[in-house]
Formats: sequence, C-alpha cells, structure tokens
Amino acid sequence: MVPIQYYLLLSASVFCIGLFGVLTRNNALLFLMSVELMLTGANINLVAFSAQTGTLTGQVFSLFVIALAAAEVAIGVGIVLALVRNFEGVDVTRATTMRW
Amino acid sequence: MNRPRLKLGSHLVSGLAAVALFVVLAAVFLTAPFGDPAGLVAEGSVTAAIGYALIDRTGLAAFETEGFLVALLVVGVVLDAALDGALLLAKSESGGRIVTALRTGTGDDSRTDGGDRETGRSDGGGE
Amino acid sequence: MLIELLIGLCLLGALVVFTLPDRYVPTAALTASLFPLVTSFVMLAGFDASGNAFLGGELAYETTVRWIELAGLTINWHVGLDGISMPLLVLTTVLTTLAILTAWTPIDARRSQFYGLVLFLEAGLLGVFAVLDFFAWLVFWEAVLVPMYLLIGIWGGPRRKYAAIKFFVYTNVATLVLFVGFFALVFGLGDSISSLDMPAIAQALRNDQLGSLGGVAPGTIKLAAFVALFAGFAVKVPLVPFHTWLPDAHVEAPTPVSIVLAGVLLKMGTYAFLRFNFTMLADVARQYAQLIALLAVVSVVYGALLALAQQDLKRIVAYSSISSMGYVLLGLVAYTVYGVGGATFQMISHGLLSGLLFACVGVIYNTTHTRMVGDMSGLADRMPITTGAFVAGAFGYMGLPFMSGFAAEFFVFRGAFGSPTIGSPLLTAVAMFGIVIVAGYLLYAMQRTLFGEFRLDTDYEVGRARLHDAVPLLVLLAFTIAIGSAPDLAFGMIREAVGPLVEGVS
Amino acid sequence: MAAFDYAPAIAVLPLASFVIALVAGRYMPKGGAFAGILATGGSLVLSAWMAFAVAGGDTYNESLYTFVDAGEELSLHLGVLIDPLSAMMLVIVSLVAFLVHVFSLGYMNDEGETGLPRYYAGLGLFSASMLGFVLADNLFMAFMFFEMVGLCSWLLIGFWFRDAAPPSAAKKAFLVTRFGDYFFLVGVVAVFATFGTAAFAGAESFPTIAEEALAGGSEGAGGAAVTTFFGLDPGAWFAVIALLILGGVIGKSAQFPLHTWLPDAMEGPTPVSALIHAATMVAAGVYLVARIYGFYALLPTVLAVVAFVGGFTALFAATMALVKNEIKQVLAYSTISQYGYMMLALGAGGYVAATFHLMTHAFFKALLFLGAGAVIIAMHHGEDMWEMGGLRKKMPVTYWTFLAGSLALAGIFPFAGFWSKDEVLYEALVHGLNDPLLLGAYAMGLAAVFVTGFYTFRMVVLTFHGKPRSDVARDPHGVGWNVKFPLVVLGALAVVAGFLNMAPVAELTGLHVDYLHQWFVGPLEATSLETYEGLIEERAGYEAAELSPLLPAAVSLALALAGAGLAVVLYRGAEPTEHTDRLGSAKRVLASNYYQDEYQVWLAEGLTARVARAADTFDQGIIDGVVNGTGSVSLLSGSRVRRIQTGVVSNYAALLTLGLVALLVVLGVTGGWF
Repeated sequence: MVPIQYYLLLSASVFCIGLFGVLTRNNALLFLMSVELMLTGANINLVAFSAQTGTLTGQVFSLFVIALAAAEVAIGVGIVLALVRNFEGVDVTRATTMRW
Repeated sequence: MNRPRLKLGSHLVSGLAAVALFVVLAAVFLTAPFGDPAGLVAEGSVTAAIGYALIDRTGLAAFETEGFLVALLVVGVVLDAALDGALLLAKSESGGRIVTALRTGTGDDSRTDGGDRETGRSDGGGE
Repeated sequence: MLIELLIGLCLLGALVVFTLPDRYVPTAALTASLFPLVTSFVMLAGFDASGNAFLGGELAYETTVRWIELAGLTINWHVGLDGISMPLLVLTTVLTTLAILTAWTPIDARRSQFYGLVLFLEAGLLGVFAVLDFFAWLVFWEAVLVPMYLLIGIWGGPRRKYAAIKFFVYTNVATLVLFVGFFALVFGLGDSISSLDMPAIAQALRNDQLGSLGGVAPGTIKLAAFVALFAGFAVKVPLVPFHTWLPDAHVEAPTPVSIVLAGVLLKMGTYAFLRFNFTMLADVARQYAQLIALLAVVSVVYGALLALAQQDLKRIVAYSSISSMGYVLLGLVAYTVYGVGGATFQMISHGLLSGLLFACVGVIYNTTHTRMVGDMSGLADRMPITTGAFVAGAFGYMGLPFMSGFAAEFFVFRGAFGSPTIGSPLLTAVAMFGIVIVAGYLLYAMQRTLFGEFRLDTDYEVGRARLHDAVPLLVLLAFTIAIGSAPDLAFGMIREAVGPLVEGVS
Repeated sequence: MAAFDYAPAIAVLPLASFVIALVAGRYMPKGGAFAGILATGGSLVLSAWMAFAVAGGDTYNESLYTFVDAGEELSLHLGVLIDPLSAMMLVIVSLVAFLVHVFSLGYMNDEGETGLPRYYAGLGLFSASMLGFVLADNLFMAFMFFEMVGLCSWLLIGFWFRDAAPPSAAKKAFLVTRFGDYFFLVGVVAVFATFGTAAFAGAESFPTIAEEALAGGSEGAGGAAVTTFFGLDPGAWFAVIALLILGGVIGKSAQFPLHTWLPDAMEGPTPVSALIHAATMVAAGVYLVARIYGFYALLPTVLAVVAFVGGFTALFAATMALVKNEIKQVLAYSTISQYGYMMLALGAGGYVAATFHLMTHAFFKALLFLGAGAVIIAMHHGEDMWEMGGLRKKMPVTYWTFLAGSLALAGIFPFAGFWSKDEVLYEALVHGLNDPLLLGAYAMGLAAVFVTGFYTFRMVVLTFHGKPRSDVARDPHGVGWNVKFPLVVLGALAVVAGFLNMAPVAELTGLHVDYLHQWFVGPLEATSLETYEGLIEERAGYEAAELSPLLPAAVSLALALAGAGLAVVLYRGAEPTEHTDRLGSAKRVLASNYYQDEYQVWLAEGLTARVARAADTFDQGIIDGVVNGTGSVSLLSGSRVRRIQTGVVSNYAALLTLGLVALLVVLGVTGGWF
C-alpha cells in the first residue's frame, strides 16, 4: 500500500498552493478558488487517514467538508457581490473599514 | 495575444509564508513515524457504509464507523442558512437592509466604530 | 449555615433592590441591609469558636461541601469563622447599613442600581472574611472590585472615571501578582495537599512540606511567594508606595462608598496579610520582620505627613487611613498577642472611626457642596451635631482614651515595643510619633472649618443635619466608645484567635 | 473600709453631670450648672471622707475594672489607689472644681453667655477626668485620664469658638501637650515592656521592681526580672524611661521648653483658667512625678534634670511676667513659674515641699484667677491692667481676697505661699550644697522670688490702687454672691493653708507642727515619705547639709519684700507710668517671650508643614507619576501595537500563517519531532 506520507505531502502541497493564492492575490474571486484548493487539501488528508486507521470517519468528514464548501462558496459569492457594490470592485484590499 | 502571464513582484513576498508552512509540514510528515496503514480491508461497499453512517445505522455498515446523524442534520441546517444568507447578500441594493448595513462611506448613520470617513475608501493599507 | 444565609440575604436583597422603582429603593435597601445586620449579631451572640481558623482551631458556623473535583485538587465550599473574622464580619454589616443610610441624601440618580451594588458589595466583603477555600475566596476577593468600580465610576465626582479605572486596574494587577505567588506555593506543595483549602495549606506550609519546583529550592519559593503575596496585598491595604490609588478613589467616590472603602475594603488587605503572609508564611515574615516594620513605619509617618499637606477634607482622611494601616502592619509583624491582636483591633477601630469621619465629611459636603478647608469656617454654629460627631471622631482618631482608637494604638504599641521579632523599640517609637502628626492635621482642619466666624464660599444654606444623616454618626460614635471603653467586647475573641499564632515566638 | 467602696463615685459623679449637661442641659435652669455643682460637691464630700479614712491609717489599692483580660502578665486594669498623696489631691481638685462651678454661675450665666450646656459638660468631664487621673492606681490608667484632661482643656479653651483666637489657642495647647504626651506614651509602653506592670504601689509595682533590680545589680546578684533595651544596663534604661515620662510632665505642667501653650490658653473663660490652667490640670504633671516618686528617687541624673528644669522655668517664666499688661497673662506666667518651683522641689528630693507647694499654689492661684475673673466681670471683659486702677474701693471683697492671694504668691510671711516656697528653697539648698547643679537651680529659684514679688505687686497696684484710668473702671459692673463666695473660701485658705506644715517652726521649737510631713509618713509603705527619703539618700545619693532653716527663710522673705516694695514704689500714686521702657532692648525680648513662640511656630509651620508639602509634591510627582506613567506607557504601546490591525484580509491571513508556522516549529523543536 502507498505509505501515508505521500498522501500527506500531496495534501500539504495542495493546501499550501491554496494558501499561497490567498496570500498573494487581491481578487476576491481568486480568494474563493484558493480557499476551495485549501479545502481539497484538507479532504485529501481526511481520506488518507481514513485509510490509515481503517475507519470511515475521515471519509464521512470529507463529505461534510464538501457540503460546507458549497455553503461557503454561496456566502463567499454573496460577500463578493457586497464588495463589488460597496467598494466598486473585487479587490479585497480596498475593504479596510474593519481596522483600528 | 491574450494569455496568462506570470506576474512577479513584491506582492508575492507574503506567499513565502505559505512556502514556509509547506516546508515545515513536509519536514514534520517525513520525519514522523506512522506505522503501516490499516487500510479498508473488510468486504463490502464503502459508499453504502458511509450512507449508513450518516443516518446512524452503524450496525449495517460493513466498516467500522461512528454515527453522524446529528452532524448531518446540523450541516443541513447550516447549509440552508448559508444559502439564505447568500441570497440575502446577493439581493439587489433596492431593498436589502443587510447590504445597507455593510455599506460604508455613503450613508450618514452607518458608521459605528468612529472610523475616519475619508479613509473608508482610499486608505487601503494593503496595496 | 448562617454564613450562607448571611451572604444569601445580601444577594437576595441586591436582586430585590435592583428590580424596584427608584422611589421605594432607599427604604427597601435599608430594610434589606438590616437582615444581614441582625443575622451577624445573632452570629456574634452565638459565637463559640476557639483558636485560629488557619491553625487548627475550632470554627464557628463551619460548613464544608465538596464542590469541584479536579485531578488531585479538590475545591470545596468551606466557610467558618474564628475570632479574627467574626468582628470583621460584624463591622461589614454595620458599616454597610450605615453607608446605605448616608446615601439617602446625596444619591439621587439610578438609585436602585446604586443600592443594589452596595448590597452586592457587602456580599463580596462578607465572603472574603468568611470563606476558607482559596478558589471561592478569590472569587469573592475579585467580586468586590466590580461593584466598587461601578460605584465610583458612575456616582463619583468629576474625575470619577480616572479614579475608578485606576482603582480597578491597580488592585486587579495586584490580584494577579498574589495569585501567581499563591499558586507557586500550591504547586510547590504538590501532593501534600489535596484541596485548595487554605487552613490545610497553612498547616502544610508550617509543617515544611513545601517541595522544590522547577529546580528552585523551597526556601526561595517561599520567599518569592511571600514577596508576591505581600505586594499583592500591599496595594489593597494600601502601603506606601502602593497607595496612590486611595486618595483619588476616596475623593471621587460618593460618601457611602468612601465609608465602605475605608471602613471595610482596606481591611481586606490587612486581613489577607494576617492570613497569608503572617500565618501561612510566618517564618519568612519573622525573618524579615525588621524590614517589614520599617515599611510600616514609613507608611505611618509618610501618610501622616501627606495628610498634613492636604486641603481637601476627604484627602486628609484618606491619607490618614494610610497612616493608620501602617499601625496594623506594625502590629502584625510584632508577633505578640498585643501586636497581632492590636492590629486586628485597629482594623475594627479604624473601620468605625474612618467611617465616622467620612460620614461627617459627607454631611458637610452635602450641605456646603465643598470639601476644601479654605472654603468654609465656623460651621459649628450651624451644624452642632455634625460638629460634635466630627470632633469626637477626630479625637478618637487621635487616640483619645475610652474610644477605640486609643485602645487599638496602645495595643499595637505595647505589642510592638518589646516584640521579639522587630528587635529594637526604636522603630515603634518613631511610629508612635504619628499620634502627634495626626493631632496636628485634624486639629488644624477642625479649627479652619468648624470654628471661627461663619463663612462659606459656595453660598449654600447651611442647616442642621437631618435625622437620617445624624443617625449613622451617632451609631458609629456609640460603637467607638463602647469598644473603646470595654475593648474585650472584641479583643476577647481576637486574642483567642491570635494566641496560637504567636505561641512560641521568641 | 466602707469609705473606699465609694471612691470610684468621686470620678463618676462629675461624669454623670457631664452626661446630664450634654443631653439635658438646654432644658435645665442655668444650663445644667446645678448638676455640676451637686456632683462636684458630692465629690468634695467623698474626697474629704477619703482623707479622713486615710488619716485614720487606711489606704486602698485595688484594681476595679479589667480593661483587657489577657492573663496575669498582660492584662490592663483600671483601679483606685488612695494614699495620703491622692487623698490630698482629691480634696484639692474637688474643692477647686466645686468653687469654680459656683463661680461660673456669676461669670458665665449672669453674663448671658450662650452654649452653657457645652460649658458645664466640659467642666464636668474635666472634673471627672482629673479626679480619675488622681485616683489612678497604675501608669496606664493615669495616661488615659492624662489624655482626657487634655481633651477637656481643648474643649474649654476653645469655648468661644466663634472668635479666631480661642480655637487657635486650643489647638496650640493640645498640640504642645501632645508633643509631651508622645514621650509619656513611649514611656508608658516602655514601662510595660520593661516591668510587665504599670502599677504604682504594692509589691508588684514597677517602682518596687525597679528598686529591686537596681539593688540586685549593685550587689552583683541577679535582680528582679526586667527587660532592658538598646543594651543599656537597668540604671541607664530606667533613666531613659523616667526622662520619657518627664516629657509628658513638662508638657502638662508647662515647663520649659513646652510652656508656650499656657499663656495662650488664657483665651478660655477665666473660671476655666482657674480650674484647669492653674490649680488642677497643670498640676497633673507634678502630681505624676510625685505619684511615682519611688521610681524617680532611684535615678539621681533624672532628679537633677527635673530640678534644673524646674529652677530654670521658675526664673525664666517669672521674668516674662514682668512686662505683661493683661492681668491673666501675668497670672499665666506666674503659674508656669510656680510649677517650676514644684519641679525644683521634686528634683531636689523635697517630696513634701513639692506637694505642699502644689496644695497652697492650687488655693492661692485659683483665688487669684477667680479674683481676676471678678475684676474682668467688673471691667466688662477688659483685661488690660492699664485700663483699671482704683478698684479697691469699688470691690472690697475682691480686693482683700486678691491681696491675700498675692501675698501668698509673693511668699510673704505668714501667708500660705511663704511656708511652701520657703520649704522648696530650703530643700534645694540643703541638698544643693553638695551638688553644684542643684545649687544652680536653687540660685535661679531664689532670684525668681524677687521677680515674683515684683510682678505680683505690680499687678495688685495697677489693678486696685491709684485712680481709675478708664470709664469702665470708674463704674465697674457689680458681682454677686456666687463670685464672692468662692473668693472668700479660697482667700481664707490662702491665709491659713500654710500652717499645715510649718517646718521651720517645727525645726526651731521642736513642736510637731509639720502636719503634712506626718501626713505623708503614711500607712502605705511603698508610697510613704519614709520610703522616699530612704531612697533619696541611698539611691540618689543626696545628702542633706546641716543648716538652720531660719537664715534661708529670712533671705527669701527679704527678697520677696524687696521685690514687692520696689513694685509698690514704682507703680503707686494716682497716675502710675510704665517703667518697662527702662529695660531697653530686654523689654522687647521679654515681651516677645524670648522668641519661644516664634521658633515653635517655625517648627510647626515653617519646617513640618514645608516637609509635608515637599512630601506631597514627591508623592504626586514621583510615586503617583510612576503609576500614571505605567498607565500611559500601556496606552501608548497599545496604540502602536494596534496598527497591526490593518483591515486588509491578506495581511491577517499572512499573520495567521506565520503564527501557525512558528507554533509548529516551536512544538516540533520542544517536542522532538525533527
């Protein structure tokens, strides 16, 4: 069987690619995509450990994650629309009202 | 020509944090002892077992699992709420009160934290 | 169960008063405070404890209930009284009732909240004196801060926010310090204690069961804990140089709050000194007795000098409280029956006398709307009762015989003079010079404000005190004279509790 | 023994009158005066009964009330000690208090004063405290009542609180005596710490223990158990204690340098001056030394200090009385001077002389003050002697009694003052011939005799003789029976009190007319005169020189007559003139009281107040500055640190990531993952 380290490295790299996107992009839509990548990384991790432990919990959880991701996208798009309306664009760095 | 172009620049610096995280994670994963994977060795359908697990019929599942009925219901409610919320946020500006609440810099009564009116738009700080 | 009843009555009274409309609140609050008052006197009458609560004495009204189970460390609801806490408990109920009475005139906004908070404060104070488990004790200790903060911050004078925040932050930081110090001891004791019961901890510490912690020797832990606890309580007492919150708090606080603040709240500090530093860690205290006595003397003389320089009547009394609290510390560190007993007696006496003086200043302020010495003179003619009470209180403060102040100070001096721990009587002799300075500033203030030709710069009509203003003054005066003429009313039980603490000290 | 069961009532009766006057005085006729008169009258009767019982050979020494019950060693008691000394003092105090109460009817009530209940309450409380002080059987109780009389003095000096001067004088009086009391308090505490008891008399009393300790020390064997401090041997430590207690004595008895409060105290009503600031409270200091004379007699150094302070004060105060223009001021300085004599006598080993002078002085000085009070009534509350004159014919009763008092004060034969002052000087001389310090004190005392004669008769002549120098003096206000009665009683006593102890006559003729000596050879051994004389010789090493009492008596009488004669010569005639200008610059010094007030005021206001203000500045600036500084630093750093909160989501995410990385690295390193 494939050792779990490989899966973990895969999941870590997918997660970090998503994170990289979040950190370097200003576009809210790209944010959403990047977040999807991060969730995928987490899902890989869950499934990998499901196989490692021989139980189904991880797989069930990844299902939940997928479902929640859908909800997240829905809200995310809503926020993006609000951004567009209030800050004339999808640039997240413009919305800085929640600061000191 | 209109094709993707790699945009390099100082905005990538913060991405180094992600790289660093990957390095650390990799270092941890590669050095950690996990033992041999158990694998899903039993006979039967994994998908069916997941289905049973979701509705708490763990006795019928071919694989060892726990019940997730409550989680399923909670997630269901959350999803519903999220969709409603998304709809509310996305509604046109004509009637949505929440949208108005989020708006800053245009309304007179909308500011509650004492922030400076002029910096609401222009002083992004991140660019 | 009487202690629980006592605290419960205060909380219940607070709840009821919170919900009442402002119009009925003053009477209701007074009535509500009478229940704990009567209860405390019933307890005093049936008081049958012997020995020191922390040194294996028989307690009165003791209850122990297992409350929270933690791994290896149980938290109990453990309350009980000995001869040290009983008089303080009575002092608290008496002063709270009288403070409520003095609030009738000056407090006219948000009455239900005010009186409710005062009753809540009373519950906290009673808990501090009655509870013997550290966890619950700390809860009460901190619970006192909140109502006090609000009472100063809402109903105070012009700089009330500054004073309230200063009070809260200062004392809260102090609590943090003492908390760290105490838990160093708890962890150092390790398996030798099974609960946060303070008497048990005291016994374990006195039996030398303190182990090392993180490679630090037990002696060092003890010393560090002593310093941390000392600093924490010194803020509350307050001791020079941790005293600067007190004058600000007093000046801004309304009269009834000042009475409780000076009368009872400061005693929390000295009470904790007695219980923690001087009972649990008695060996450290004795080792550094001279240093502590020096601190006490500095507090006495420096506080008195500062009082001499003030023009605001409340500031004068506030600084003189610092001076008086110095006597308490001097008595505690003496480790003689008269020293520690006198210190406890001084807590009671100072509670009554400072309450009396603050109440007098309050009555004067309510009428004249000023507290500055230079703004008025000759009030004696217009306010004979207040003047009489002020004069009597001031002389009590100066240590007039047959009033409690004399007995307290004499006990402290007698205990400290030949004390085996302090060594030289010189420090005591210097501290005693406080009685001259205190006479200086109080006589000066009285001469300027009460006597001479009538003059008032603030242009208010000055008349006799109303009955509910006069009653607290007279009641306090009566108590002062009673325990000053027959000190054994309080000193008898105090001595009983102090005895085991000073046994065998040489 | 039945008599002594009523002893506490002597003090309790006036206390009851205090309560009555305070609570119900305003509803009673005469502002509660009658309660006070009855109470002090009752005290007088009881005191006389005590005196008879003591004369019958009984004494009483019991603790009656346990103030603090803390086992054998530590308890504090209030009790009663009645022996010849306290019995005599009780009679003096209750008699003067009674007469002053009566006199007050004329001085206060008839003059339409307001606040009379307060006045009579004060008088009652004072009488109770003073009698309590006299009754005290231990130093602790004595200190308590010592403080109480201080309070009463404050209350009564400041009786006319609407004026500016009386409250100020009251404050000064209390503060200056408080300064002395501070030392006394240290002394009391030291006595407890040293001996474990503060009882005056009995086997367990501290003078007895001290004597045993010193006896044991000198023989090299272990004496009684006393604890000394500072590594001093018992003798030196006892001297320290005695000097500390002496601090209280100097304060209360207005001895140099703490005498400054007494002249100011004349701001109080004149009956108060007579009772408190002449006859009784000021005597408390001297009485205290006499009370524990068994302790002082052990310590020759302290005795010498006492004598020297006394002698110096006697002369020093008398010179200031020379130039005063107010009748009460003259009497005030005279009082200081006379108490100096008593201290001189005590220091010189003349126990009987001191108590004798205490008694005669109480009578004649109370008389003089009450006489002055009568004059002040007549003058419509004017006190300046230059406004008076010629009152002799208008008020004969006052004049003749005042004259008797003056003759007694000046020490003219055969008035009371002659006998007592002569004995004081004789004792100082016979013991002083072997001791230069005492001899110096004696010389000052002798010089003061001349000065006393002068100022006394200057006062008499200016007040009563010549022609009236103002309109009020031409038509003085009349005085009633309540003024005359006390004057007559005291006048008679001023004449005859001296015959109680005619020591020189006894010496010359061999007749036993030194009744006071016999009185003090009392039944209670510890406080008996014989004990004291033995101690003075053995412990203090005083030796009496062989000397006839006649010559010194003649010398002092001659000096007194010379002083009085000079005053009469200078100030007689219809229109006397001021001669004080002839003193030149000395006049200014005398009139300014040797600048004693100035330096004491400077000590209080210039020095202490300035130090206090500096401390306040330090406190507000430095100590509170640090506290507020801590607050400001927190606020400032907070306002800097919050800048991290940029509002840009990417920055938050980056920080989150970095935090996670750091956390993982830390956990990994400490947990050994790598």
